[in-house]
Amino acid sequence: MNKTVSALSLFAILLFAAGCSKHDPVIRIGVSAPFTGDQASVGLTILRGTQLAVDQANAQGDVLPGYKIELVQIDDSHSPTQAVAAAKKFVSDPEVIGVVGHLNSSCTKPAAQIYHNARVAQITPASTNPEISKQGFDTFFRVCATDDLQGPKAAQFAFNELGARKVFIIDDKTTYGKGLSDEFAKAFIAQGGQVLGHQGITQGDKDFTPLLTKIRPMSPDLIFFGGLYPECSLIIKQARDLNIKAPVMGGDGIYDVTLIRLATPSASEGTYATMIGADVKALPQAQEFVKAYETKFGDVGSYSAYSYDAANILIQAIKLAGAPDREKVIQILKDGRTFPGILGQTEFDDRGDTKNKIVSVFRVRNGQWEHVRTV
Amino acid sequence: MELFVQQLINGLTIGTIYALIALGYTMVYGIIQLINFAHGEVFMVGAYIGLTAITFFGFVSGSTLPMAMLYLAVMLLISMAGSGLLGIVIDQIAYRPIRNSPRLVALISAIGVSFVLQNAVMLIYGPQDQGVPQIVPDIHFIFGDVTITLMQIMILAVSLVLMVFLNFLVQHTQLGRAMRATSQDHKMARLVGINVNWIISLTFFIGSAMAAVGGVLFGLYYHTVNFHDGYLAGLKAFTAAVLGGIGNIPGAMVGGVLIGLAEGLGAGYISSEWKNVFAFVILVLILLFKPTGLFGERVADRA
Amino acid sequence: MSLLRVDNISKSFGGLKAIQNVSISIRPGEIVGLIGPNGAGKTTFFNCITGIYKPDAGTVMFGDYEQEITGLVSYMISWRGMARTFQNIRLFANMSVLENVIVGAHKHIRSSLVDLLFPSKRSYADEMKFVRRAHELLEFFGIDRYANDLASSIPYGSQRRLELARALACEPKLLLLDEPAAGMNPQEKQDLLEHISEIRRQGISILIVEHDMKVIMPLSDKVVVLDHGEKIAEGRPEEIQKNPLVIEAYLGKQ
Amino acid sequence: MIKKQGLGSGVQGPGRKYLFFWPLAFGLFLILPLIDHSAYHQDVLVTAGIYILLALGLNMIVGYAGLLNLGYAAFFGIGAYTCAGLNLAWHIPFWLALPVAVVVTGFFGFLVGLPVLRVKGDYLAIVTLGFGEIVRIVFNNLDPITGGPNGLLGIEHPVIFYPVFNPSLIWKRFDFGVSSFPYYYLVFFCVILVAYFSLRLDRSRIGRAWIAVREDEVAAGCMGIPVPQVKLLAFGVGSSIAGIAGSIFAAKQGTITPDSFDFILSVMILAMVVLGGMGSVPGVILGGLVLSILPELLREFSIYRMLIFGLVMILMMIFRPQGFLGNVRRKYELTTR
Repeated sequence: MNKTVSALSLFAILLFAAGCSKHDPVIRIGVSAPFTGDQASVGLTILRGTQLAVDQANAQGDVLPGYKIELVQIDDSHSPTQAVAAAKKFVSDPEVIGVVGHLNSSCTKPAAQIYHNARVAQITPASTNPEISKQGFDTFFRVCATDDLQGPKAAQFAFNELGARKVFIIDDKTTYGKGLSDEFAKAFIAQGGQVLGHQGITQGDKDFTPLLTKIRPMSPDLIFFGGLYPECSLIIKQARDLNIKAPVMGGDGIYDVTLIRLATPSASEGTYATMIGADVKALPQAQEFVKAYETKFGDVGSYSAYSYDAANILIQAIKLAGAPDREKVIQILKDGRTFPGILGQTEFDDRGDTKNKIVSVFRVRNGQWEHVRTV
Repeated sequence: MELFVQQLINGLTIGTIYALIALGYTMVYGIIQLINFAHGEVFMVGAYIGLTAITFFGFVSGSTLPMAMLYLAVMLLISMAGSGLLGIVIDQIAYRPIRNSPRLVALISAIGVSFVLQNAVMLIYGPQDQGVPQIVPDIHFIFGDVTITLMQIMILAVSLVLMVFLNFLVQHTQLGRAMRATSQDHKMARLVGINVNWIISLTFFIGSAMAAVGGVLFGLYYHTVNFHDGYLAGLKAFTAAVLGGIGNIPGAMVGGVLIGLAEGLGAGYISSEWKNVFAFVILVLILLFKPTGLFGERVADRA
Repeated sequence: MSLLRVDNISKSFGGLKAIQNVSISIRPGEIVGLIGPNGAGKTTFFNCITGIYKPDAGTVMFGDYEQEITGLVSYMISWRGMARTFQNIRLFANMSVLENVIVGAHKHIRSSLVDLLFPSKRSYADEMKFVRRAHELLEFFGIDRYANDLASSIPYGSQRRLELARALACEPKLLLLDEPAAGMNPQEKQDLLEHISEIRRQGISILIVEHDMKVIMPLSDKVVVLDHGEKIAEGRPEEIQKNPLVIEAYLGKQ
Repeated sequence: MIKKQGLGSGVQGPGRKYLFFWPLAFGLFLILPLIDHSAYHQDVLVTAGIYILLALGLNMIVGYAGLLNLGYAAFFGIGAYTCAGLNLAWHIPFWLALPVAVVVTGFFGFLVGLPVLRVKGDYLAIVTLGFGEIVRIVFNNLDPITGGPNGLLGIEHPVIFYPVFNPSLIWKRFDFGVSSFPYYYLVFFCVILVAYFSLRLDRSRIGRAWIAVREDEVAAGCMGIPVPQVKLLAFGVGSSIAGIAGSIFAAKQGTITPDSFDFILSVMILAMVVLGGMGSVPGVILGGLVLSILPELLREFSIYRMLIFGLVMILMMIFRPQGFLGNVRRKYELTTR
């Protein structure tokens, strides 16, 4: 039985050892998103975007005299409990100056409270639920558009440009997917369009033929999908297999080159997606980013660009602050300064949302995402 | 009316894939009364092995039909062999040492194996969805409003052939008799000279190989594979095995098709949000009112 | 007026007719022996009376007002004062010997969930009363020294006696013993005879299934013989030993 | 080594020798937050406390009564959603919502127990698994009531009033808020209470009835134990403990979403009970503590976390099926057959 007593004391030591950290001068940036589990494929694009930004900053010499930037990564496996635990771990480490964090709105929302209480700047590259910035936390910033911006713009484009009058809406029952498609529905009906139906699917599911078979006789002009590219590519392919001709439109969650590969170029021809900011491909730094990302990690993911920008904004703010001082960084982010980035000029309003209200629409033409116009 | 037929086809296609996986559950349960929780993961690994096989041979998509058939055959054989071996390895490492422990111990070990497999594949292949190249040419046969793709026909054909072969193997061959004997009573089987351990390994091999075929077809049909697919498909396939009567091979085949149809028609006519609920509701209902399933036999426990 | 009256009870499993219209009656304080070759249906008969099987036909009357208990669930029958032992010992292997006996008294101890957090004097007194009662029973059967050992770890003979002690803890009116002497050495059998006659002196009637004539004959007031599921004889032990039908059933035709 | 005791002397293995250990652990954890002020450690320990509560609850169902429940996270969810729903709909404070949540989860425990009585062993595990998945999908799809995927937001934190005696008596209001410190003691107190309740159960008439049913249902029936009622009671009491844990989780978290109550959590809690030592209260507490802290320690190599966890489960089942502090009763059952 004395084995048990020794095992217990071992755990006690390990627990405390994990707590304290090394003490040479370093600036830490935290990054947290789902790195394991079913959403790992999307979560890891955030890790890699931030990693690229940090590596490039360190390569160009010290951000601040004598300080290198270190990335601290914590997996929140899209669970609010673990996101709160990760936030508390970040804030309890004095060297962590800012956090690029959380993918799911359901994680970002409770974590934002922790960052606010501890006065640590947090920039989310992906949580688009409008409620989060309404909590009045001055430490919360967001580089991605909110659903209530992207949804209406997409509806406007669908109604006017595509001339769609009857649309069927599908969402993936996530905070992001549902929020986006609800906003789209509201705006589309406001413009006089007709929503034939609004059905949810389960994330991680593969077979949507029953739902699409039900949609076909309704012959919608357009199918709008609120969700991420894995499910969207399946919907597109299966719709074409059931020879449903209606084009598919989605939000920034489906704007990803993998969508075309998975759904096959022929099936995904004519798919539309809205995206924040001007056409990324046109900006020169974007080309370098894409090249650097692909050499290091492979295909650019849905939130690689966003997290890259979020990390760079944090790094620039730290440079401007002149010292690893959390409060200074928050003030710099808050005082309406514009930060150049591959998404265009990012500026935060008083609630922390990006003023970058331009939304561009992209279309798949012979195997490539092609910029159509800004809305 | 065409709508109903189309939903039938959708349900049948996914149903046969569930059936192929369900066979593995039924055979393993029949032999050692173990619910092989990791069987869903073996199905997923089968899909990945098939995918690796094609990329290894550098397949060019869109080629002629006979070439496609050749590639498909190669893909199936390799993944059947690979998953089959994996099945045996899992049994030897995780189940054999605790063969005589209560089933709760084996169940926990099986859950551990499924975690290991899931995360191992994620670490090797990376977490994002893997695209599966289009081997079977993308031809649609349209009858009025009803369309059926060549891939769907391939799935039905391959599964049917395999199921008939398996039924023949189990019912009419010397090996099949040994398997059925072992499932009745290990001690007696040993007495009449059957190498029980070899039979158990063989059952794991065949069950895993069947699941691998399901995995390959699943990958080709949906064009994507993800390390997390095994969990849900595994649960549905287990429901199918229980519906048919756990331990009963024809039962697993029928059960798989029924679950596929229930999902297809349920999602089509009721609502796709509740799609996964239908399978679980059926599972709970069968176990409560007819635990032996449609074809299972009553296991009386004597005082 | 009989304590237990069973009227042509029958039970079959699929085609096999285990027992066919068997009737037995036991008066309070009487010991009845039930004998018959292997597979005669003795255990099935036991299981039908104690509610483990539901009889296909026939009725079972039990208790002072002869209430009908046919087909009742086993714990309800036990509540009415019928306790039993099993042919192949079914003790609670991973509980201590003492706990096995206390479980027998489950019906009598008055303690509920609330008593766990706020123990009332009543429940504590009850618990202590039945712990003492259990120790008495263990001492009666001479196995009190094993009180804290695991039931599965004590010798075979003691396990048989523990089953008896556990059954008695239910404070039964009728005790059903399924081959209590199986696997016992002569000395243990002798102790068993004394124990059973002592139990009868406490006013508990007993129905014993047993093969060993040296145990059945001295004890039983009445002996019933089953063969192929039918009752072929009933009467005083001496008559039964000479009854040609019984001899033929056991030894086959001369 | 086994001493003779009076009341309900259960078989105690060598564990008795380490009796001094538990008051020491109690004292250590009592003063821990006072010495180690790191919010992260406290938060990990509060989450560990919630998991220990769940493990103690599941231990009654699986450890005592031997009813393998693979859908326990659903009861955790029902407790959380009940407490949150009451709070959001009628502003019922935490201290009132908690008992109601306990009763509601207990009721659902009975409800689930009813049909499940007819099913044994593996089938019972799979029926409860099916039930767990159904409940999670209901949480996810019943938007008007459960808020769908967004879950329920803005749940009020518990509030306590304590008397202060500067000149006159006034009641000061203390809001638990977000910091883990007050929750630490709330969870600590609940764990002690439930552990005491469990230990008393183990020695009581009901506890013995559960173990008897686990050992041999038919024999238990013949000994006058009402087997169906006893099983239902195990499900009811076990689930109501999840009601306590669910309420604390909802109040601390402020927002709850369906994906916190999935199958992985049910497996986690079952692993805590089994790896800790089924039927042994100290074992289950240790199992809960270790399996909550282990993922945190493995946080650094986060991608390998679940892989290692899977391996630990396999190895434990092969080399030490009765768990860390295996109850000596279980050791005989699990190893020798």
